[in-house]
Amino acid sequence: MPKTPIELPDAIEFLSILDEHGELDRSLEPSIAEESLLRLHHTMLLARRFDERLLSLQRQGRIGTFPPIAGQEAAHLGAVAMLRPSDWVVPAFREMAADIWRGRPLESIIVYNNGFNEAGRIPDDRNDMPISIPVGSQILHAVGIAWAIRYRGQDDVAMTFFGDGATSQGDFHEALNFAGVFQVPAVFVCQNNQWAISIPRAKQTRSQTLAQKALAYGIAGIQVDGNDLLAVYAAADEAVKRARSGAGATLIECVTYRMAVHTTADDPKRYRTDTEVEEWRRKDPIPRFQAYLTDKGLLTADAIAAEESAVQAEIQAAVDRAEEEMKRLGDPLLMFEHAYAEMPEYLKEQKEEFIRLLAETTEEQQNA
Amino acid sequence: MPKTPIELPDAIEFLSILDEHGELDRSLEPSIAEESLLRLHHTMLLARRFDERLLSLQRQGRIGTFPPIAGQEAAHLGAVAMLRPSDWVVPAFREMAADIWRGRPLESIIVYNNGFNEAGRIPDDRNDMPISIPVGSQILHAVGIAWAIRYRGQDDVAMTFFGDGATSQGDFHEALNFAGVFQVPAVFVCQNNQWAISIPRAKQTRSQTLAQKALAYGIAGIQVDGNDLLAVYAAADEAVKRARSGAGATLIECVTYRMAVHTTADDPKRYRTDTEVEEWRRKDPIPRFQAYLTDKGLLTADAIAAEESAVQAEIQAAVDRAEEEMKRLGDPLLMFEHAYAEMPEYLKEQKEEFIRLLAETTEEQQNA
Amino acid sequence: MPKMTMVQALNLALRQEMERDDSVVVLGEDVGVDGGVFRVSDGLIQQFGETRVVDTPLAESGIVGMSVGMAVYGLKPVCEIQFSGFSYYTLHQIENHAARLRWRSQGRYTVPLVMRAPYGGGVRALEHHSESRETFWSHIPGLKMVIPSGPRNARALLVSAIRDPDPVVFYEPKALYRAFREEVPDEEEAMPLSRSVIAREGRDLTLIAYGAMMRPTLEAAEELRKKHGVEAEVIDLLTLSPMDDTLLVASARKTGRVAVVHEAPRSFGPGAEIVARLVEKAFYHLEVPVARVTGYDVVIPLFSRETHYLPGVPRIVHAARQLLAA
Amino acid sequence: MPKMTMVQALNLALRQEMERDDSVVVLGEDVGVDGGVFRVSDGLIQQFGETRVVDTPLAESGIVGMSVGMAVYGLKPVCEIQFSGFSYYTLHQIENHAARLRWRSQGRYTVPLVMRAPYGGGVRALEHHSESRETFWSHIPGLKMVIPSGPRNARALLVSAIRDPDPVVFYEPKALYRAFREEVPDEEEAMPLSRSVIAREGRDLTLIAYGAMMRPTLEAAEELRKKHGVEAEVIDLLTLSPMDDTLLVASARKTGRVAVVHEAPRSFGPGAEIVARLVEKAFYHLEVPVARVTGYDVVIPLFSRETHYLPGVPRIVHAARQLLAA
Ligand SMILES: Cc1ncc(C[n+]2csc(CCOP(=O)(O)OP(=O)(O)O)c2C)c(N)n1
Ligand SMILES: Cc1ncc(C[n+]2csc(CCOP(=O)(O)OP(=O)(O)O)c2C)c(N)n1
Ligand SMILES: [Mg+2]
Ligand SMILES: [Mg+2]
Repeated sequence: MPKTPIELPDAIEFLSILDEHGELDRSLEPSIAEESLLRLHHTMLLARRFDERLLSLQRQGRIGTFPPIAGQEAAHLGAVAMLRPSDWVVPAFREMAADIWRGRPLESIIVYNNGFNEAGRIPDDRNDMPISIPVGSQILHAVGIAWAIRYRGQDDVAMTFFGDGATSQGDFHEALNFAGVFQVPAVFVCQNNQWAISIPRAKQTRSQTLAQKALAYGIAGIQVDGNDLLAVYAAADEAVKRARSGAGATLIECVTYRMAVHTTADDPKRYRTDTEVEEWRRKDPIPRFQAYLTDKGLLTADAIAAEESAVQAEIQAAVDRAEEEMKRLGDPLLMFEHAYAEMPEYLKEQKEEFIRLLAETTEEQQNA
Repeated sequence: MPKTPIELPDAIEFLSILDEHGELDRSLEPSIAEESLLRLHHTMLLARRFDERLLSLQRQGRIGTFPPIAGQEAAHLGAVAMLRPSDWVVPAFREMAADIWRGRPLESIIVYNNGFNEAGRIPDDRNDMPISIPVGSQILHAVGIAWAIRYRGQDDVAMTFFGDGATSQGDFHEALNFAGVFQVPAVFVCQNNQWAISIPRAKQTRSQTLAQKALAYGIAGIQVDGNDLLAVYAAADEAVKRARSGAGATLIECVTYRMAVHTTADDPKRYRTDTEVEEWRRKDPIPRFQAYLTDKGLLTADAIAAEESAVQAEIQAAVDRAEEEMKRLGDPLLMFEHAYAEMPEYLKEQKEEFIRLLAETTEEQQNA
Repeated sequence: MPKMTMVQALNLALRQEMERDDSVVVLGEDVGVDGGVFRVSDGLIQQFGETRVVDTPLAESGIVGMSVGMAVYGLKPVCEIQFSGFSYYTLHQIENHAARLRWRSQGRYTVPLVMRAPYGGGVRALEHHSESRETFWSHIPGLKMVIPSGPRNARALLVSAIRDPDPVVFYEPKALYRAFREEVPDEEEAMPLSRSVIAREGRDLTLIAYGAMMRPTLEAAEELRKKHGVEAEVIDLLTLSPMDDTLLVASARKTGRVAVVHEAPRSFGPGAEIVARLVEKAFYHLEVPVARVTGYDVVIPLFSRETHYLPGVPRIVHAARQLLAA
Repeated sequence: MPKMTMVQALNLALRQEMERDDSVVVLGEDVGVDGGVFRVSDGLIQQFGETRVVDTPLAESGIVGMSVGMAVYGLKPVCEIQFSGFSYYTLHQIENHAARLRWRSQGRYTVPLVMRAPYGGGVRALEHHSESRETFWSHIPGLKMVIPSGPRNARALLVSAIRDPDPVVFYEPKALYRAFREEVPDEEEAMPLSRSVIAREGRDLTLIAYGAMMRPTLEAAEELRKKHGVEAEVIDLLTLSPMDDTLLVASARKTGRVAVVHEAPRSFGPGAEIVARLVEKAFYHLEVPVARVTGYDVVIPLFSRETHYLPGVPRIVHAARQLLAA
């Protein structure tokens, strides 16, 4: 037989429901309870304003380096909106709106960004992982968690987040391949925000879409308008149902944009133009979602204004609580804790050495 | 806009020219010089018989563990047949027929498999890498070499080999992605021999073919009958031309079969049936190629018989040369060589220590 | 008690822990149908099925990264890396996550995984199949590094490693997999981690070793007694990290003469840490410099020259006698 | 001579080596258009173009594995790992290949690559951005591990690392990137690898350090002189592996009192090897146990507590005075 084309089972599609001009495709509109729609709006707004506040706190030297999320609220919030508390979220480090939606207190974010690890602790009533900084590495953890969920006969899912850059990592490949082989209830959400620090999406990989990488693993893949909360919600909802029903994993590429700096240590002027940023600003997920809610009669200009001030009050209260809390923190001895379940002998000796040293050196300083 | 299908640029095809019944698709028959066809046949036969001889040497304890190639001769020999000496071959560890085709003396293979690293040295007139045992890791080296070839303005190519199991490694992913992004003159040849030790192809990945993984990197991909030397040759020739012309890399999946043990430490009875092996034996690349050459009037039963004895003589001579050579080898001091360009001080001290020790301990033994 | 090889003893530990606790899961390349290339997991898939004995695709980082997730969820994954020479693929998952998640989550999440891997020379293997790089793992806070030396302690330590609430790298001396048999009790037996043992009492000098080096070291001690009337104390480290130096220090104080034996390259090897501990805690009792009888700072040669690289009885005896001569 | 920060000095080394030798190529994440997140490669892409200053996809193993191939072909790749905390992804490429290809090919192929990575604490960074794991690389035969301590030696050592025929891991103390300026000659300057230097002469005791720890160590030496009339000799290791112990041993023999300072965790850290070398070669001259002033055996805390983890002037002075008191 000669050259014969191979039929690929899963086709890759692009999903958009509410476009940047507010045009809605009713046939695809997901049914979300009004109360949830409003909570989603509140969380988006809160996350956006809090992000701005963190930026100014950082510029004032009141917190350390952090990665802003502005522009990506819909891409990650829309994905977690239908999850249960018992589902697992395995984040990268740019999913703050999802984190807030899942119940993370704002002040703990401030405290953590002041270099207090204890604020990174996840509340016991939430099955979420702490942020993971080594790009791509956490995707495998989601696969392991999803495997364990199925092993324990639960119908929860593990949803993990990562960026466009992360798709270049070997761990991304190994994770999606394992997910396909073991048919685990995992949802892989790629926030393709067009940039990995200074590397544009086009230089990250030559494949036309990131979604099509699913074809390499025999799992479902879909590309969605990541600034369209409804599209993200619909795609994630489908993927979560697929996972819960035992039909396997899905790769969702959310096409979005990082409107701010990579981190507060970054200067985007070196690698991208303001016009590009401006073009994407027009696709901002928040006004778009507000237009939708307004059309639906769930929101008015006044209501939005009221929300804005409510959100600011919430943020201010959190900043105040954080400053209070930090006064109580800082005991250096904590650095010896949580290394092991039981502190090893030699580490105990080091801790005692440290205590003695602290006493003697402060004494010496006083005498000096 | 609603859900819209994404058009994928590169389709994946399956190529077969000379099927297992000796049926030839003349429209696709590559034009290979008669003299080359005969040399290919000689090399296939030589590699097969030498492989068998190595197996018996190993069973007699006259060499160490090694990975037989029986059944895969066409899959790797067909791929290198059109390469120039200045092209680079970056092997895994199951490409002996290609190695012999490229000029590796048989005796050096015996000596290497007796634990003499010096026999692994590549002749200076060949641009090939030594075998690489860490699965998948060498694929990246081929990308680097291909990048350097282009950087130096050469039109050589780098062809690398790996197995079906290797496609699960992160390094495979990173290598093909880099190759796509940098458009390097690389050819990725996957010998899909259906098994990674005891792991069947189906448990290695859920993707229907390995060739389609090319879609994840925006490079060309093709699946070929790896026991059909003509198909492998044609696919590789196309890929090599693509690479030389600067049109980028190709992933070739050669569908073949490991007819023997994984290595001499392996017992396939634990994981696969004899009937499976028997089925594949009927697809053996050698009789198939011999039928083709006979049809072409290039080979007769007598000629084949003559070849067989010529090959055995060649092998015996190599075994004899190897035993001679090994008598001259074995100086333990060689273990201190080639660590660095210049031996570091502390290593010099260790070497002197070793020399003293060798003298004193042998003395002690004599006194004892 | 039945006499077992180390492979059989490790297999017993896995089987009994799986019977005892359904959160114990075995995964890796060829661990299922094939029973592991060294047969350590032989028969487990027949007894516990594919859901608990998992043949994975060929990807070390994937195996360990997935195990991290399983462990965080509450399982006790025991993953096998086929040879320690391929465990380097997993360093980022171990250093960046397995060893830190307890700390990062302030105790909310723990990673009770075990990463098993055969290590060391002496089996006439191919390149990458004979290395000893236990230093890599021993230097990582939050991680434990364990190396048994015989069938009985291999079984008892693997049991403890599996039950340990923290991640453990468990290097198995492949040279000893079938080298000798020991009586291994059928009934449950565990040995505490981070405890060394005195393998042989002695007063004249101290030999510290672990893993495959315990055999030549004990043989050397025997030869020292027989041929030279010297009584060597031999300590089996068993856990490299967190290292318990109590016995090492006590013995060094008693004998004042110490040699450390390992196959790993000398520089930055485990011997260095042992010397440093003895200097910190037994300096004034040391009569002579602590000797390092180790692999050399080169790639371990292929098998034709391997025995020259590995410390053997003559080298150990020779070093011991120099300690006494000094 | 112009005064430069370490970042500028490293940039000078890269630029001049690229001008001098067209086989030198720079690659890594954000090294091109962005000039590197610390700006070490600032301006290079403008001067040498995209073919010699390569922005790669986000994949550390890919960067180093590709560099191995480039180096085998005959280029001199200088690859950047954005932070040393992410260099673990490359260990298998370095251990299994970069450090062994010369040996494996019996000299036919060499791997003259340089893997640069900022390491260490002191910059109020996020998790994984403050570690010191130089031990991993120092333990690998066939590899070199270099750590500069100031703008001038950073430039001169990077030049040598690039020209070196063997693979070099080059850790840059990010805390010193912009901490101070030094005069750095415009004309070519190289410093031999595997050579330590005496940073300060002294007779009473020896302080051995490297990288970012050189500053507090030198300050401590100054304080010891001023406040306590003690003359400390300070040695800057510069190359950890292959380690040249000549100066260390000579100084230890002279002073008999030695402290080693590093940020890496203590157990199995570089200090252990230094202690072992001194015991091997200067034992009878040591008046007191060699002290290890190091990071503790824990994950380096986030920045609010970082200074308590890192050895500082008070700890070094304190340790020195204990050495003298003993
Ligand atoms: C393994 C690893 N390499 C490098 C870095 C440094 N780094 C942090 S974020 C980042 C870019 C990530 O890009 P992407 O995955 O697209 O996520 P985004 O930052 O755009 O959200 C890099 C290179 C890291 N954190 N981990
Ligand atoms: C990184 C790594 N992991 C594990 C091994 C042990 N091992 C050697 S060959 C092999 C299977 C390889 O399968 P495949 O890639 O299909 O090649 P084949 O052996 O079939 O030619 C394994 C697991 C290895 N050599 N390297
Ligand atoms: Mg991005
Ligand atoms: Mg295979």
